[in-house]
Amino acid sequence: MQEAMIAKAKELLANGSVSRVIGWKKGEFSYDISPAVFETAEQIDADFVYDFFCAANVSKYLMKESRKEGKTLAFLKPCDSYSFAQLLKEHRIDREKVYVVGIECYGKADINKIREKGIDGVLGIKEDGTNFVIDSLYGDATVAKMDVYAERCLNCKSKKHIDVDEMLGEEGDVLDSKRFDEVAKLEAMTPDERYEFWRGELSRCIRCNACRNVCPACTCENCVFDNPNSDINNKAAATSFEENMYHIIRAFHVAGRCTDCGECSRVCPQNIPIHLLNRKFIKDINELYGEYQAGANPEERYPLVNFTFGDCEPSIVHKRGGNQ
Amino acid sequence: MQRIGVFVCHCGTNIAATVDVKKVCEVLKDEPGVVYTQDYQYMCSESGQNLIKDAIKEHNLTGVVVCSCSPRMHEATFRKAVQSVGLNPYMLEVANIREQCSWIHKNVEEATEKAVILGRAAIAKVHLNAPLVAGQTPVTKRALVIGGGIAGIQCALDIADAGYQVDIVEKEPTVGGKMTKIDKTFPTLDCSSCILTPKMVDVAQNENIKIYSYSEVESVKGFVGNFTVGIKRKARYVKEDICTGCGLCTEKCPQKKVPNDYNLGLDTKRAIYIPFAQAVPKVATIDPNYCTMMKTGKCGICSKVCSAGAIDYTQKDEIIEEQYGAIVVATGYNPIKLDAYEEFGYSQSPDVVTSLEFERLMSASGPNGGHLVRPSDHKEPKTIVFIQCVGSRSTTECGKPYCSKICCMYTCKHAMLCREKYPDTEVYVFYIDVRTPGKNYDEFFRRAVEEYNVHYIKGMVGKVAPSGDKLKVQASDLLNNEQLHIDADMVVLAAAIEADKSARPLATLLTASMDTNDFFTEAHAKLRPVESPTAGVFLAGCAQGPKDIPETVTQAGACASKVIGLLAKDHLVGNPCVAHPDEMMCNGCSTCANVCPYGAITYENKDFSRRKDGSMMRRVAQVNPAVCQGCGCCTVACPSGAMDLYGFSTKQIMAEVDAICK
Amino acid sequence: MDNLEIAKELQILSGVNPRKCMRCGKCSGTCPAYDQMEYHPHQFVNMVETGKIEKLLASDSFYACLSCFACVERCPRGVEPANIVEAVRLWKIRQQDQNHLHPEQIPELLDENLPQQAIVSAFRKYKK
Amino acid sequence: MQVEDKEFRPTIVAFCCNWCSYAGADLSGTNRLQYPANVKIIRIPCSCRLNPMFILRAFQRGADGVILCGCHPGDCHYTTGNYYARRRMTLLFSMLDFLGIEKERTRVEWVSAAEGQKFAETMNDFVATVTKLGENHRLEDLRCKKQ
Repeated sequence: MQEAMIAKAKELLANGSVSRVIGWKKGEFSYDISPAVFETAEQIDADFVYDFFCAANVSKYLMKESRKEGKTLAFLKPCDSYSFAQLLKEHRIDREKVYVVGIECYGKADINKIREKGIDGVLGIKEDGTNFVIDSLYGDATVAKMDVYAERCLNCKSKKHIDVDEMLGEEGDVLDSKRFDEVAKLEAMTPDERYEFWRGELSRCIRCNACRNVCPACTCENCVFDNPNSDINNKAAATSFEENMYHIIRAFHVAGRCTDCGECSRVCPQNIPIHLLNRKFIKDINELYGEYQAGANPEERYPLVNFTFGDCEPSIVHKRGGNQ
Repeated sequence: MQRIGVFVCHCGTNIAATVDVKKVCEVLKDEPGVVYTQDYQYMCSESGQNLIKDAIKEHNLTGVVVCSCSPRMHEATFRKAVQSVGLNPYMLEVANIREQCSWIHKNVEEATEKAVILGRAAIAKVHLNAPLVAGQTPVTKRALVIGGGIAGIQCALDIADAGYQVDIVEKEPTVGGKMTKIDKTFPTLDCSSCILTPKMVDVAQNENIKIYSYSEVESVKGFVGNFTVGIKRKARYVKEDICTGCGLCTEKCPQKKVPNDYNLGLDTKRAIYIPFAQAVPKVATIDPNYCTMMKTGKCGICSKVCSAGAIDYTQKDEIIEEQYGAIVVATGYNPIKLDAYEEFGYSQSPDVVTSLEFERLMSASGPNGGHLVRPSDHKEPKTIVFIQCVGSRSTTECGKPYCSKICCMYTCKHAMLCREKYPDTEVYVFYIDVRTPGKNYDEFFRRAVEEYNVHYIKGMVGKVAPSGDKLKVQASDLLNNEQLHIDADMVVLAAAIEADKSARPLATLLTASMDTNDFFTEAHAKLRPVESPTAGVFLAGCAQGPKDIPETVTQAGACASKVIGLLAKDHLVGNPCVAHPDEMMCNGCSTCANVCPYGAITYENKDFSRRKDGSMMRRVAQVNPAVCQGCGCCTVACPSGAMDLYGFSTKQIMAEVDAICK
Repeated sequence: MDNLEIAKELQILSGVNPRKCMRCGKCSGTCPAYDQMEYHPHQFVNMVETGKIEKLLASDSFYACLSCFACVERCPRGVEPANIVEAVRLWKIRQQDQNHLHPEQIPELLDENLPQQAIVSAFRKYKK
Repeated sequence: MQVEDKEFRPTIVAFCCNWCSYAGADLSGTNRLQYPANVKIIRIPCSCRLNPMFILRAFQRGADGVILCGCHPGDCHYTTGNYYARRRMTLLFSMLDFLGIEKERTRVEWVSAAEGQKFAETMNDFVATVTKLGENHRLEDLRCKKQ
């Protein structure tokens, strides 16, 4: 797959239809992949990489890239394309300035899970049927894909691409995934248990803002938490309240726009399951206002800027809330 | 730093009784920014306002807080006062320490503490007030009257008199409303059509008035002074401008079995009909549900007979967009459905009728040419029983909790006319209370009892059971404490009246508020009875509550004067509390445009060449202050807080929350 | 217990607020047992409201009530005169401190010519 | 300077929409319908003006209950304001409940300008509910605690 992408990139760069290519390159370690912009074939040959660690969602970078002159080539996985479509709906990306090539995706590995398996010093990862062969400093180790897949790939919601110019590999379709089970499990707890759970999780938050900076839905020019006269601006959370408030407000701002791409939990250095908060909103929206997948349909209004006369009353939460 | 003056009102004893105003003044004196505090008996009085004006000049105050009654009551008064001495009217805040504090708490210490907190919140808000200047919007000098009854007609005539153009939208084929169905009117017993038809003719001939009959309001957009109204002209299948109203088609139409709603279904009419002789506009209308040509396409006699060639089966509903500056709601009333009252046997016997049906039976243009007969066997009734308050003054769900106001008078009229035309019939009226409060009303009632010997019996009828050709009426006579059994030939029910069914959807279109009985709510029950809280919408007649013809005409006149007052202005002072985007922070994501109910937000690509990473053009929101009504929906939809609202900015509300919870 | 306290007690027992009555007399108008009663339904409501209790307890007019509930059905103000009659009857029985009739005792007390209406009425009462 | 005598008196912030529920509150005042003094009303142009930030700010500053009153859906002076508010509040309350915060601390009530009685009843009922719940510890900010 990587070779096909490199060939495609060089071809489009050569015939001048794109001025730059956005892809991934290796960081310090082989599992540390970060998005990168390549302008020449040499750069692509040198650094371009696509393997089972390339989980990063590049659609947010396109906001900046699409403002430069000339077109930008982007390789989008299915979940990336939903974020791309949502950004298009919010007029954040100029569609003509981007040439999108959809790439099929069979799930990405989660380095934390690999480490939990006791494999260290990872150098590379290759696919072997239903297993991964990981070569590390201490020799090769094979491990079942299902054990090290990232959580969002285990519950992959769709293999379908939205609004792509070209496809590499065939197009998949929407899958019904069990991504809300975790949320349902939490909902079944009593409020006290839930409070303890979330206090435990959110108290570890160091407000590095990685989740906000990576999130394709969090694209404000000047975020409300950085804006001094927004009255809720703060850097490090001084009290438990500010920890809760940051996550509630961030989740509320992306409610109805979050495509559940899972990037926030992937980048969180403290491994806080932030995606559960977004999924809680998505689950509520699906249950109360009808199935909705952000980015799926470019014309449809997202739930928080839409309404029907028959919407339920807020008191439904009092009746329906987790058991006492 | 602001120089703020705090003025605490006693409101006589309304506030001073449970709030220690002196203490409030004292405590608020050392709030940051407060340089002057004063309490006074009646802050809203002339001398009270002068106190404020002098204090502003003397201490050159930049902000004023008045702790008094509800801002809905005197905010405008105080704003005018401070404006007269040069202080921007929006640098004033009112703390509601009467309706929301002194009147609802008994414990003085608690109420005083709360008054201080509310005062502190207002001070916190004033600190962040900005001097605002209201924009201006042009006024379309045309009025729309919805409903062509006596209320709509009178209002339209008065407005047209002042030289303004008026359109009347009436959902029936003719204007006139319920009055066309009434025979005589109380208390003077002059004939209803004699006083109504001349007015209908005036409306038709007045060049300032345009009548859209057989039409309904489809959509309303815009705001006071600039309404855009979509009027749906229902297909009449007759060309209005060509039809001369000769009525030939209505005689030749083979379909005879159409229930005649002009006579409330007591007799029948043809599929093509003119409601009654004096109809305005005098134009035929085809009822598509009964016309065989419409249903099966196999008739067409009326088009053959029509010499003017006015029949057009292919006519479709059409929607016309019109501009108006003011809208008058005159949708009128209807008697309630009586099927739920099985104790009166309304659905068991045709001889149990409602008062409006009785009016048709008595009327010369009625089903029987004015000769009162029983609908069942067309015999003259010898004993008639009138039952008052059927459905009125009832807290059950099929009844109405209010008194319908006009039934006592029209029942008295019916009884009197009955006794006068048919002296040998016995007339009984069962009542709870006879309510005849108008001018010459009680004299009219006493004449019915004394001269025409109508038997008024205090007590309700318990049961009406049809047996044989008689109606067995069982009632209690409270004054003699006995139970009466009367065999009546006819029973007339004074049914409660309710708002017309078209009122509720219209209220949603106009965003006018309604009470639980579907009557339009007036802006103020005593001081602004003919205006709706929604600016530019006025109320006339039974749309606002049950009332009789004199009161309806009075309200219609009042409505007309309010409309003329509005249309006389060339432009209206807008609402300065509108939304405004901060272009540096705007993402251009159009979330706000999605939620704006008035479409006040548009987008532009603006050049931000100062941006460091070289991007020149950015898409930013623009708010049109003339269209924006200041609801604030966009400020919450905007994630980055770029959109803010003058008068209720995010910082101000945050400051109020802080002051309250401190 | 003076009259007003009994009246208050009766109101609690019957769950009826007699002040809701607007004295229209419809309950008396529709009452089939009107003639057998010395005090009529609209009077019960008023007497309980104003506390004329001994006159009510003295007369046996409220035993004439067939509990057909027509007055409850047709009262425009939702006052339930029949429930007041019930309350007065229960109050009277409790005055004579007779214990209540248990459902098991009913079968042997029945005799054929007892009208069906009375049996149904008894069951309506004991459901209280 | 909330005087803290022995039994707990909650602080309640009520956001009332200017056209309906503020008028309803005034009407309950005109009818002298009593409700506890610890309810303080903030006037906002429409229920759709209520930003979740304001609710969290109130809890942070020490409020124990926040209630939003607006026009009945369909009666909103701005036509659609309360429909958006209804969705926002439903989702926000569900999230607060998800985080384990007592769901009786927040509430929405539609009160028209003619429903003074309903306004007073709602306030009495809400204060009773919040008093039963006790002080707000789950969303409190220790720095703003009253000593």
